[in-house]
Amino acid sequence: MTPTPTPTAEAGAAPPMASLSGLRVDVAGRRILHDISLTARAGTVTALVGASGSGKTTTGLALLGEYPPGAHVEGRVRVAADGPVGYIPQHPAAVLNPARRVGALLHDIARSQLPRLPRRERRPAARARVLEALAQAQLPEGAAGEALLRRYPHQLSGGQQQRVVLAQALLLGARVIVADEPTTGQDALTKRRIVAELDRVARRGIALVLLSHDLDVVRELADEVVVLRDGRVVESGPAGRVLGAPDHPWTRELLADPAPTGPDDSTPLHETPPHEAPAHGAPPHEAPPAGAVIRVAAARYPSRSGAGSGGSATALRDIDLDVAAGACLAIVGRSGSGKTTLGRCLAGLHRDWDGALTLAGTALPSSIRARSTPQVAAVQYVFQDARAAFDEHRSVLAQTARTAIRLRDVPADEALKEARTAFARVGLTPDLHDRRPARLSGGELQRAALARSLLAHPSVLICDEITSGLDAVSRRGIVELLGGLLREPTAPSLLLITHDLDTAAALADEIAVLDAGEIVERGPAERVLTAPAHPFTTSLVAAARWHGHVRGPGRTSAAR
Amino acid sequence: GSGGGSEDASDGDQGPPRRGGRLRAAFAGGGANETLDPHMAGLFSDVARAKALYDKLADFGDDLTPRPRLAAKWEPNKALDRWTVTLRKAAFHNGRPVTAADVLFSYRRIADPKKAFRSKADLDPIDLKASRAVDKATVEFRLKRPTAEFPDILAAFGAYIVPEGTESFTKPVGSGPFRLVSFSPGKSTVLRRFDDYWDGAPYLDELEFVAADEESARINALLGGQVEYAHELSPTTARAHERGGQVRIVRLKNSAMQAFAMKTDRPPFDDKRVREAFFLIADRAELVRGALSGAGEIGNDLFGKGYAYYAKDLPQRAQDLDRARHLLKQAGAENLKVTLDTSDVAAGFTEAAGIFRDQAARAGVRITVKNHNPDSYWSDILDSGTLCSYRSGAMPIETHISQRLLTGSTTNATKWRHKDFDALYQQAQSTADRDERAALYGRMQRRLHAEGGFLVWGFADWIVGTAKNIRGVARNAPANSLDWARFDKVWLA
Amino acid sequence: MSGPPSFAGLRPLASLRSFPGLRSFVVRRLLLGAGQTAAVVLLVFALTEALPGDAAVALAGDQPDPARIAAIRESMALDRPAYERLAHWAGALLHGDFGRSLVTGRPVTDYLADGLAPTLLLAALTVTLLVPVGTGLGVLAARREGGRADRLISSLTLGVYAVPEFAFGVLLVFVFALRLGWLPPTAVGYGADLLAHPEALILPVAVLMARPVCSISRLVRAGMIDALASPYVAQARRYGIAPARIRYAHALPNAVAPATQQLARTVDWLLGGVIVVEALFVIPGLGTVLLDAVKARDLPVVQGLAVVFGLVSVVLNLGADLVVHHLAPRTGVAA
Amino acid sequence: MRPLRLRARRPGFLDRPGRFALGALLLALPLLLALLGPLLTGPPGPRQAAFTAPAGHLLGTDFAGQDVWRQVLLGGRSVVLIALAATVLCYALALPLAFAAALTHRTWLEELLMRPLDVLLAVPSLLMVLLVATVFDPGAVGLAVLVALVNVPDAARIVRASAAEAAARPAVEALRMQGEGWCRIALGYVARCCLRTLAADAGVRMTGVLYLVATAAFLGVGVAPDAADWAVMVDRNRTGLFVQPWAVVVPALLIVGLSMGTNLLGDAGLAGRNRAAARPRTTPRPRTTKGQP
Ligand SMILES: Nc1ncnc2c1ncn2[C@@H]1O[C@H](COP(=O)(O)OP(=O)(O)OP(=O)(O)O)[C@@H](O)[C@H]1O
Ligand SMILES: Nc1ncnc2c1ncn2[C@@H]1O[C@H](COP(=O)(O)OP(=O)(O)OP(=O)(O)O)[C@@H](O)[C@H]1O
Ligand SMILES: [Mg+2]
Ligand SMILES: [Mg+2]
Repeated sequence: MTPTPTPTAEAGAAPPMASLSGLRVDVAGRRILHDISLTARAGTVTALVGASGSGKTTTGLALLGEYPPGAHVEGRVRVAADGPVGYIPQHPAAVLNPARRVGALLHDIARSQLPRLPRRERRPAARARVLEALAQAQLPEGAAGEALLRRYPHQLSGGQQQRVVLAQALLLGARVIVADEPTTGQDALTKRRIVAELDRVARRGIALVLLSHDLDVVRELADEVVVLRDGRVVESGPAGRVLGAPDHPWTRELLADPAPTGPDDSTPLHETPPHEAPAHGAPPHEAPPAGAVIRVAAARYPSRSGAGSGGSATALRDIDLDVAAGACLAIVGRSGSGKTTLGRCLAGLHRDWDGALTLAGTALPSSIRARSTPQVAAVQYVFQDARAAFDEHRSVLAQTARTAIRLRDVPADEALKEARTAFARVGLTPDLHDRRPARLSGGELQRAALARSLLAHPSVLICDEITSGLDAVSRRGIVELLGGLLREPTAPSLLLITHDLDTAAALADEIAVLDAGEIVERGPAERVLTAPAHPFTTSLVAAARWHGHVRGPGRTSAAR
Repeated sequence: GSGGGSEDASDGDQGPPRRGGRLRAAFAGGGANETLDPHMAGLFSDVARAKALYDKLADFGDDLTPRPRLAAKWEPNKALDRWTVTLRKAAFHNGRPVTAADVLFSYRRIADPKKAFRSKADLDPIDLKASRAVDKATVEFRLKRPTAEFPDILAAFGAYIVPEGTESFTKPVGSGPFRLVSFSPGKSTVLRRFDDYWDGAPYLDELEFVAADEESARINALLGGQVEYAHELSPTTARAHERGGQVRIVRLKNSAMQAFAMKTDRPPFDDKRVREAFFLIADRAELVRGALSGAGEIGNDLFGKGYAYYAKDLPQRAQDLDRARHLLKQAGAENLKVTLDTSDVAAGFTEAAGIFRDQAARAGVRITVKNHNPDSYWSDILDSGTLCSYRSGAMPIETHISQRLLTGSTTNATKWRHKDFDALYQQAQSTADRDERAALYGRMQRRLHAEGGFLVWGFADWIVGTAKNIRGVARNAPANSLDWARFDKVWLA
Repeated sequence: MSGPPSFAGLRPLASLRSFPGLRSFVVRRLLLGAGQTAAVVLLVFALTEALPGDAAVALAGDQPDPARIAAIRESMALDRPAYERLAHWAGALLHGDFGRSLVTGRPVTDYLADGLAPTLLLAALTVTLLVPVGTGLGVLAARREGGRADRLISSLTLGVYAVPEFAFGVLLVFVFALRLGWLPPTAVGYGADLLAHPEALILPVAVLMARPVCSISRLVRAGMIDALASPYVAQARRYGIAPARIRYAHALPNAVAPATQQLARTVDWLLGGVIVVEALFVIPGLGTVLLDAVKARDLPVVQGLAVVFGLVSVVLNLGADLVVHHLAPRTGVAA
Repeated sequence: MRPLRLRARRPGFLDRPGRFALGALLLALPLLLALLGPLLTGPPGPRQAAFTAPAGHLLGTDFAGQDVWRQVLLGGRSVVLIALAATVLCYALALPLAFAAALTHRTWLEELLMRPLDVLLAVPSLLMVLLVATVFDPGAVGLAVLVALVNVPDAARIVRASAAEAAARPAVEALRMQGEGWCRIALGYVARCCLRTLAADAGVRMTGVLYLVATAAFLGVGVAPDAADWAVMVDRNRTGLFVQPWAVVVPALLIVGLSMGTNLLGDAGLAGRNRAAARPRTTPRPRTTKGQP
């Protein structure tokens, strides 16, 4: 990897906008942060990297003066005196008000930013600012933007929700912005633009604290890097040095190429040593077994709504898919292209869609309510927003075990044992088991969600962005886990919805490219990634390449 | 009137009457069902209004004897079955004189078999077909049978005289002391003085009746100066304000008989020993205290305390549980279980039932109190059940007997049917001499006192509140009598 | 790809689109409403019919004479079978004729018109005050759960709620009208024109409001506590939105759904069940009309009222459901 | 730079027990009176004049001249029993209905469940109780059932409204994906999400139920109108409010205590939940300062 030259001197000179020193956070007798110190300077991007659960989010929230409930906190937190701190949370859905249209908060923010204008001018001025922020956050402008503002959060795709929250932070004009995984769930093209926008934000003199596991983004943006491990700073310094010549072995491991290791490796995730990545796009196994396990024909969503209003949104148009047992089909596409909708349709979570679904030759009801228990078990869907998909009142382990109890009739204690095993497989340590979802980190929840679905022993597993919140190491573990799953005799058909072409390349036999609800290209993974036929695929692959291997031009030459 | 129960009665009616002003009187109303048709009047508010707008030929005085009103005098023939009534000079509000034709028209309207007006039964003794107008001011009434108490009929509840030919009562024309200004049912009625009233024009310029169903609303309105007269207050309210000096409380004695009615035709009350035992069970003072809040007098198992012909000489019955137990034992009715029907239809009913239940328990009688729907209570208890709460408004004793205690009576709630008793009554009606009649009524009452079906335990006061500046409100007139709710002799001081 | 992203998927979404089939929902509910109203009328008819006694008995009053009852019954056509009378009444209703009162023979519409004005006035006034006061108290209490304001408001509302309207009304009249003399104790003599005497409306409205305010504020409080603890409110706070705006514009919409249902119910109750207040303050509204009509077994009037109540309740419940629909917009989409 | 306060949130540790204690105290008095009262009374004495305070009568006499203190001692049991039974019964019926309506995706089913309730809603509850009770003449138990039934449509609508949002959350979809049954979803998750609203509604409804029973008694339905029952006492003695206030004030205060105690206990019980169960990790800015290093 090419080390990034960093303007260390200048960054060091910039005034500090926020700082933590000696921050210790204990929850329920467990220390989740140990003596963290960190300074965010104006015009500087400070990146916090670390494995899932290492304390990034907790640190980021500390900059806002927020801590987990019941926490015991020591240390010192300072922020520049004026104005609020912008915050883009890891789970954007949670900060979007379900009962208000997405524009509501944006308008309020815009209005509070405006100077005292006469009433009549305020409204259009606020609107203009909101639309501008939408554009900056890579959301549509103009009429399409206005339409988007009128939607409710649940009517947006995961990536769109994230960008709306980004737009809020941009609109705010804060001097400090804490961005927790701002690019998860975004496709390569959008990601590139968001990165450019964040860069522009930093150059405006804003102190940006970036919490991310996405090393490409970190490389591109960061001026300073702080590496966290289990709540401790293991290394910190100018991005160029830390990323280019890491001192600590953990940093080196974290920075290793995210592509998966050899398929036979099944050691627990945290202990996984760094591996040399194999060549791109090598399919993990040869030919998919004959006979499609799941097949969907002519899926269309929504099927009925908006009869009168012309030009209504159609999230899916005439999708034909089939996935064989033991095969993996990756679905890639831009944010908002309908990937989640497709996955949910297959899982029976939408009812108003047209199309026929067959599972191992027999028809499958289109709604989950009509499916029998074995049918429900057979098609499992791992939700994109893991936090929202857990019952906040019960411990994750107990919830996970229910899958085995309900869907496979396993006795309760045995189910708990199975759940523990599954948790270990996805790399969740035993001390997390009895916690409620609110006390887990984003990545931990994502893994718990996967474990929950695995307990059903599904024959079709639909994974919606399950690695988006994971660091390279954990991701590698998950990819290995899924790869191992595919090689088992009872291997499921895997439908992998992802933005991450690397992951797709590592697991998928085939790739289907979705654009605006249509499959524009479908073929063997290797072929699609190396020789895309459709121009859209080309641009997507190009963006990913560019992302992964070419350093952003802006940063290098930045006059800082 | 004068000398009522109120302490300031002496200074009450001082000073000469003064003309002018408007008096607002609050009555419990019948909501939108209120009517201006005097023959339909059923509620107190309707009656008060009818009384202000219309006149009867006669009306009852404080002792429930008939006093001439539109009739200047009445003369019977020997056989007491033909009565000649002479009308006084009086005019309707439109200036037309009241004539014999008006009287006959009104009576015929009331008696119309298709209409079912309330006082139809009262007029039953009159043969209206045969009755005729002798001249403009004289009516000759022919009766179906001798009726010594014919003047009672002229004073009957609802027997008002309307102009001949009246069909609609939206713009009522009467001969009463007030004429109508406006009427909105359930809300208010505004009346103005009729200057040509035969009994002297009222003192008030205007009279307004307002409907206020809730007792507390009436007293509040009175206290707040929104009305000057509040009809029908509770004893508690009376007690609370009697000494307050803000308002005057008028207690109209002997207005409502309070009783338990035993059905004498069925077990266990077909045995007169059981009836007597029940008479002896009642602690009347406790009942009056508890159920009437002390606002009343104890009864002696006879109707009409204080009215003409009342058998005052009969000894007051008192509680005697031992004798009651003894009588019950004799009758073989030990461990008697009875159901007492009651309802919230009148003040004090349910309370009295509860108290009597407890009293009876002390004599070994188990009474179960059964609560009925107030709306249909009176027709429910008429024929069914054995023991029920009962009350009656003021009426002459002879009317009480004829309507409730004769074999042919339509509202005979005690099922008191005795040929000899009926005969005594007929004999009294054919007796012209008042003292002889009184003796006959006395015999009848003695019998009722000994073995009748009505356990009359008390007589409730009728309580009215007035503003301090109201004068001329009668203090001794039982409800339904002439001077009750009479506003033409009232003035604002 | 460097061209502008294609967002074909999210082109125009009319606001009605966001609730699939909202218009058809309303239309269907209104059609259903006609059926419901009919059901209300039938139910009330059946119940009133099943009550002991009838208009004739009621009219006969104390010490009724059976012969007279029979005569009245005949003159009122009560001797005809119930279904025949109902059919006759319903047939007339189809022509917009509500029939005539059995007791006075006046058109039922007169009864309704007379009672409606004061009741509507009371209901409208109460609701316009109730909504801000109820939600305001609820929001205030929820600001800090367990705080001083919360404890004060909770105790006060619960205390007032536990006192029946009648006692409360008597108390208010005693203090404000009789002792202090600030307000008239009743609306006696003001007739239907209550607006001309606004001071006479204060106490009735206060009594009417007392209990609904308590239930609504408690429901709002409950919802607000959850909403205020939510991440979206935290986000709005972080972004420096004025606290009042956060509470009312961002948290409240998530908290009012149950309170809205309660409100619809309250309005319903205001129109029909304010008997106590109407009696206490002598305001001749629909509640009084209803009570008198039931007492008099005046079926045509009772039925006419049932039609009104049915219609009002259908519309109000529909409105409340629309609000809930609007506030939980996912309802139509979830599997 | 402004220092942000660090905080160790000990959520309401000081005020919560206080609220528990207050709630418990308020509740204990009426409950104890209700339970033990009937054991402490002797036979009834003779009636005195209504609304007076003769010697030997601690709280004077009531509308029927009975001793108020004796009535108070006797009158709690029915109140507590009726209130509890009717409220519990009401929710036993309303909850399944409301959850079924909130959780179903079938419009016709929802309409089938909710529309008939609207019909009942359109009939004023007192009229309903009055009419049904007169027609069927229920006993005290029957009246409690009837009063509960009358409250069902109302409760069901409120519960449904608050459940609708929870039922549409992804967590419910996830539960379905796990093959969880209807009951578990409805009671285990959705009900839990609306717990606070449920508690608020139930708390007030209990009081409402009491007085509906009392009013019905006054109109001659159910409990005897001179029964020893706190709610009936408040209702019937109101005419003597200014002559002999104890007859109203004491039972009313006991009911207030009952209702306030239950509600405060419920509030206090729920107060801790919020923080523990909060979905967000992010909590509002701290208020209390602790240990500035
Ligand atoms: N409320 C809490 N109570 C107890 N432990 C918590 C709580 N919140 C987080 N943790 C634990 O603290 C650790 C750090 O969590 P944090 O969310 O900061 O991780 P992260 O670095 O953001 O991880 P990810 O990349 O998965 O989001 C995790 O192990 C998590 O389980
Ligand atoms: N309930 C809804 N109503 C209307 N439009 C919706 C609804 N849900 C999703 N959409 C729209 O449908 C499109 C496809 O959404 P979907 O969630 O399937 O996208 P996605 O491919 O999963 O995107 P991402 O990668 O951002 O998660 C988006 O434009 C989204 O805004
Ligand atoms: Mg995190
Ligand atoms: Mg998605």
